[in-house]
Amino acid sequence: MWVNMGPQHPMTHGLWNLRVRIEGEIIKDVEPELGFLHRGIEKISEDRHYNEIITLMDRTCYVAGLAWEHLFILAAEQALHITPPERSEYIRVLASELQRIASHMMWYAAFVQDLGLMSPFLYGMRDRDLVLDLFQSFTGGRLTYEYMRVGGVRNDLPLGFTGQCRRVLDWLIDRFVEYDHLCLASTIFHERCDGLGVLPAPEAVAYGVTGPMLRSAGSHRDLRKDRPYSVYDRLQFDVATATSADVTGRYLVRMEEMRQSVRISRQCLDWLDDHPGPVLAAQLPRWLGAPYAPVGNESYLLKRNYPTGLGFSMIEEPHGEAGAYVVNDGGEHPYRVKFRSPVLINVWAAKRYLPGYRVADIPPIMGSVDVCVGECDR
Amino acid sequence: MQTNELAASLTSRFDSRILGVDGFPGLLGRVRFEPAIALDLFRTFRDDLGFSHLTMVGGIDWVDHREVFYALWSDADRVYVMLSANLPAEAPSIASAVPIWPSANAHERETWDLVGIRFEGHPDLRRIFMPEGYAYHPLLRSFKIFEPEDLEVKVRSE
Amino acid sequence: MVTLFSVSNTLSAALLGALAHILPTPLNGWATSSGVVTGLAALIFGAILLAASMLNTILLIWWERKLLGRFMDRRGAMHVGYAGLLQNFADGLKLFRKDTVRPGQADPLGFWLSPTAYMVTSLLIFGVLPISTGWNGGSLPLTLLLALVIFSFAPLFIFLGAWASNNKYSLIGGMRSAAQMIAYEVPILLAVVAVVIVAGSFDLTTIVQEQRDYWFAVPLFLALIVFLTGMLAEMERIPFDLPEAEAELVEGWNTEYGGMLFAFFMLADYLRALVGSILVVLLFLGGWTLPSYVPSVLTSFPLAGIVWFMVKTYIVFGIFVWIRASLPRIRTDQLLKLGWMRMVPLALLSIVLATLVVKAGCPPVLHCVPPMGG
Amino acid sequence: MAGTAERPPAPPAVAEEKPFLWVARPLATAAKQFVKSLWRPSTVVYPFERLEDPKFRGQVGVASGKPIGVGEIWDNYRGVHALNINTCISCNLCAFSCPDVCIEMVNVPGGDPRHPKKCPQIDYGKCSFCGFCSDACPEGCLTMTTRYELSVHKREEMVYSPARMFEIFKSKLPMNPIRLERPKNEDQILLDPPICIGCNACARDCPTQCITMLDIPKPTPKPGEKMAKRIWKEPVINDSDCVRCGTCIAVCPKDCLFWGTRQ
Repeated sequence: MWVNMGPQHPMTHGLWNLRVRIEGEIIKDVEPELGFLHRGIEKISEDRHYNEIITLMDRTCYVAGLAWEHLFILAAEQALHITPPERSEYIRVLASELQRIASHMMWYAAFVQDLGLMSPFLYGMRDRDLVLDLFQSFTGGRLTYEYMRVGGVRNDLPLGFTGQCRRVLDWLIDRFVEYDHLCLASTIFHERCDGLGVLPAPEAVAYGVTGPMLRSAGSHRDLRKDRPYSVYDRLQFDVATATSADVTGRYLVRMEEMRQSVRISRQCLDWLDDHPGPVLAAQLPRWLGAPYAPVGNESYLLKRNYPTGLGFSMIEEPHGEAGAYVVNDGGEHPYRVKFRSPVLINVWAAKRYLPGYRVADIPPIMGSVDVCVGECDR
Repeated sequence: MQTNELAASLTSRFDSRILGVDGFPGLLGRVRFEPAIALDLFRTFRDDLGFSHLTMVGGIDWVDHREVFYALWSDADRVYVMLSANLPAEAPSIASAVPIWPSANAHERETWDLVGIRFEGHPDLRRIFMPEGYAYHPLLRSFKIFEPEDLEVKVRSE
Repeated sequence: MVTLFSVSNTLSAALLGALAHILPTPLNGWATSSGVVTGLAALIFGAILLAASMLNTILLIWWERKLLGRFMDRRGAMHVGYAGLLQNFADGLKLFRKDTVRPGQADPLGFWLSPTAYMVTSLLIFGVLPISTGWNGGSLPLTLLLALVIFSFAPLFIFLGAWASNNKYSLIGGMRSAAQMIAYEVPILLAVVAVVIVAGSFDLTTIVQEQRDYWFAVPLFLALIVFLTGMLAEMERIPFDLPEAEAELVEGWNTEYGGMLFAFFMLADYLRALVGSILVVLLFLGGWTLPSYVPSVLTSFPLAGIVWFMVKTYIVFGIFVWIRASLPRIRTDQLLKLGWMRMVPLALLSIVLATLVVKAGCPPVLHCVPPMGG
Repeated sequence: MAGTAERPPAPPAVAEEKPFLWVARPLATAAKQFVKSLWRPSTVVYPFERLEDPKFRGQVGVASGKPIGVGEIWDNYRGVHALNINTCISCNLCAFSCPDVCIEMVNVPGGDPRHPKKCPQIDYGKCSFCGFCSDACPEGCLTMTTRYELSVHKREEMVYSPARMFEIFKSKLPMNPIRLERPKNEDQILLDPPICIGCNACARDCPTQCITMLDIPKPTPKPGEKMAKRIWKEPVINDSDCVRCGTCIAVCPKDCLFWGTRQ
């Protein structure tokens, strides 16, 4: 019997459809159907200035907007041959790590909701709001930040931010213990999650699965360590891994990642306290400058020869490894922007890790994948 | 491994069918190859050079021709490499990488859907984001984004 | 002594007496005849029961919303009426105004019958539950058995509705409901047997009166645990709400029901929750009685028995809410495993304990909760 | 950037919390939260209380038990725009910088007939609240406020006219305090003298009136050469006043103005 789980279904967390063939309660085959949220972000990007694409990045992944801004900015800066100031790199890393905490909290809230546990959902959302308040204090937005710019970030951190941020981080560290008490310390949680959705490392690599799903299988692959971007090579942190390759393993990895993110954020805050400076590169092409001005007429571009270039960046986004490939043909708009969505690939591997389990196991397993359809469909 | 080493080892194997290995900051390089050797090249990269992970597949419409590119990641060397091949603008097609990397499945379906590059040997080459039977490949330069006014007219006429 | 029946009898007599003043001669004599008075009294009795149980159910929903809100660090309903007391009436009114839609392929008979039957059987139990001394529908020697039997009808109607609504999710939910019944009915009955052994009767009133020396919860703690767990499954509440597991089955067996039909299911669910809590109070927590050392001021006001009974019921339901707020849902196979491999042995053990209690008497140490007396 | 160093040693295994008495810990945690929120749940009862209320101001949540870090940071919010019509110079920069093309310049009273005063009108049905327009505004007259309630009954009401945004300005809502430092770009507007016909269009439309038309010497025509028909004036741009809006480039009939860097 084929059952449509989606596009409007409590399990999906977004608009997508998981077609499941079941016999009794056992899953025999699955078929993800995507595209319900396809907005053509890559196409729209071809008609936009580099800085204007940042507004799209927030909407690409609506729970990890700053991480995607970071991703695109890295690729665009490589394609445009721009070096950002050091301080802005630290701010970006701080923002990305705070975003990782917020995203993982959102995941936690949705995941426990899938297990039928309602109060941790509200705890997770409540505590995520603190991080969003931090975002609001320096970006002005709570969900769509539009903060990073090619060549730096829009503005410096406000006065008193670092102290406030430290207090929030201290508070969050305590909450993580509470989360573990509600889940890991519960026999029912282990009964529900242990040994579910197992995807061993070799198959995970073959299927292209990345992020916490891969690390829960014992792999140490983390782009922040393996191919450090921004200033990650100057920060101390551990790669969170687990060995069980199942839902519990992914839970453990994400919880540990949040703790490591707090650690990274604290180091960034310490550095930012000591090193004031500019946050936007001084030398930018006119149409990228801080006072965001129009080009005027087309002949302008003909009179200036901008360098062409290719930009390729991969970052460790909360859901996995996200990538961007920017082709700059010398115009004010990128010729082509290609994004690699980690969620698309992680969901696609469902054909491998879902069959054999029960219908009741679909929500925890798909919840542990952390599906964000916005970046999946783009 | 350095870019020139990669170029040497590839040229010794494929001669002139490797059109060039360009430097690419942050990456091992950008290998331009002839589409005919795609499958052999993929196999070489996976088995001999250790690029276990296919990260990205995409296409670019350069109007007079199309380009398909692959980004690969080597877990041992911890480095990315980019492969790129030029395909004709009419009926572009290249061998599918699914037998080498199962993860190519979704990437290639997406590339077929958006850029219209056909992957020979793909087990299930259907559209992924656009509805089945959609007339366009939206990422082609010939596809223009509708203005909102156009859309309204279209809806009303239906 | 004021009893429910005497109240309705008085009401009926007063009504008919007033009616007799208006009616012409041959009719007014008939109206005041004892048969008619008793008949109307029975009707009034039923109406009072119905109103009381419905009112309590709606209050229970409010209670759950408020409690759950605090468990989740929010406030719960708070705007309609004082502290949101009227919120559920507003919700009911909204559902009442909605159209009830039957899917085209659904079987009409089963589709309409199932919510009605579910509701009616749940209401039926109130006819045999004693609320306080004298406040019960009828004294049968086997009220406990009767209540449990009616209680376990529900999965049948759930499955009927699920099958009739011709929806895959509903079907899976209905199947799960049927499978779940196998898991919890046996331990529940075994736990009840322990109580019956100690009390020596199947009559709920007698069981409550037998608890004058000690509440059964004290010596039969194991049976209480088994009974509570089984009741959770019987009421289909988290962690055992597998038939309507909203994460994978949308709304389980009542996916296709909307409007007032959904309200029926919802009300009946909470009716069953109320009955479950009442049964726990009756069987294990001394019913409407209080320990004798509490000051007599607390027990001597009118209807004190009912008040304390309701307080106990709501506290027991609060425990159910607490469990809902902190535990995830388990799977069908795990529930079956839990039922047969954990709860049945525990229930059997509690039967052994019960026989020991009967044979040797409850150890005096455990006489910590002396009854109110009377 | 290629990683050449050895992979870092395996981090310590994640400490796993063990269940204690089956479900005792989660029950205790929920009960703890229950007791805590009996006194004061974290909810802000929205339509009756608001985060920007004075009673929440300065109350940086963590310590007070309210898990909201509201207070002074609230002013930074990017909400509905406020427009000071009096200082608006009609430079069009906001409309140019809008990625969603939701800003339209409409006439407002106050200009002369030949050079009408135009102010932005924003369609909030399209607006993405990115703040590029207020970043681009050279006079600081278009700013974003903390107002966030936008629901209306009709789609037309989503369009905020300049007058309506002026009302918001006059209501003195807190405005985004983080102002961009606005470095002058190295690019300037340059003139291609042989093409210029001295038509005065740029000087007439310049929002900051920083262009003056200066006389240039009329050359004496060589015999046989036809004199160009033109006014013998040339624009000179006062660079310190220029806001780089590009209006002059847009209105120039001969495309003789262009962006560039003066060597």
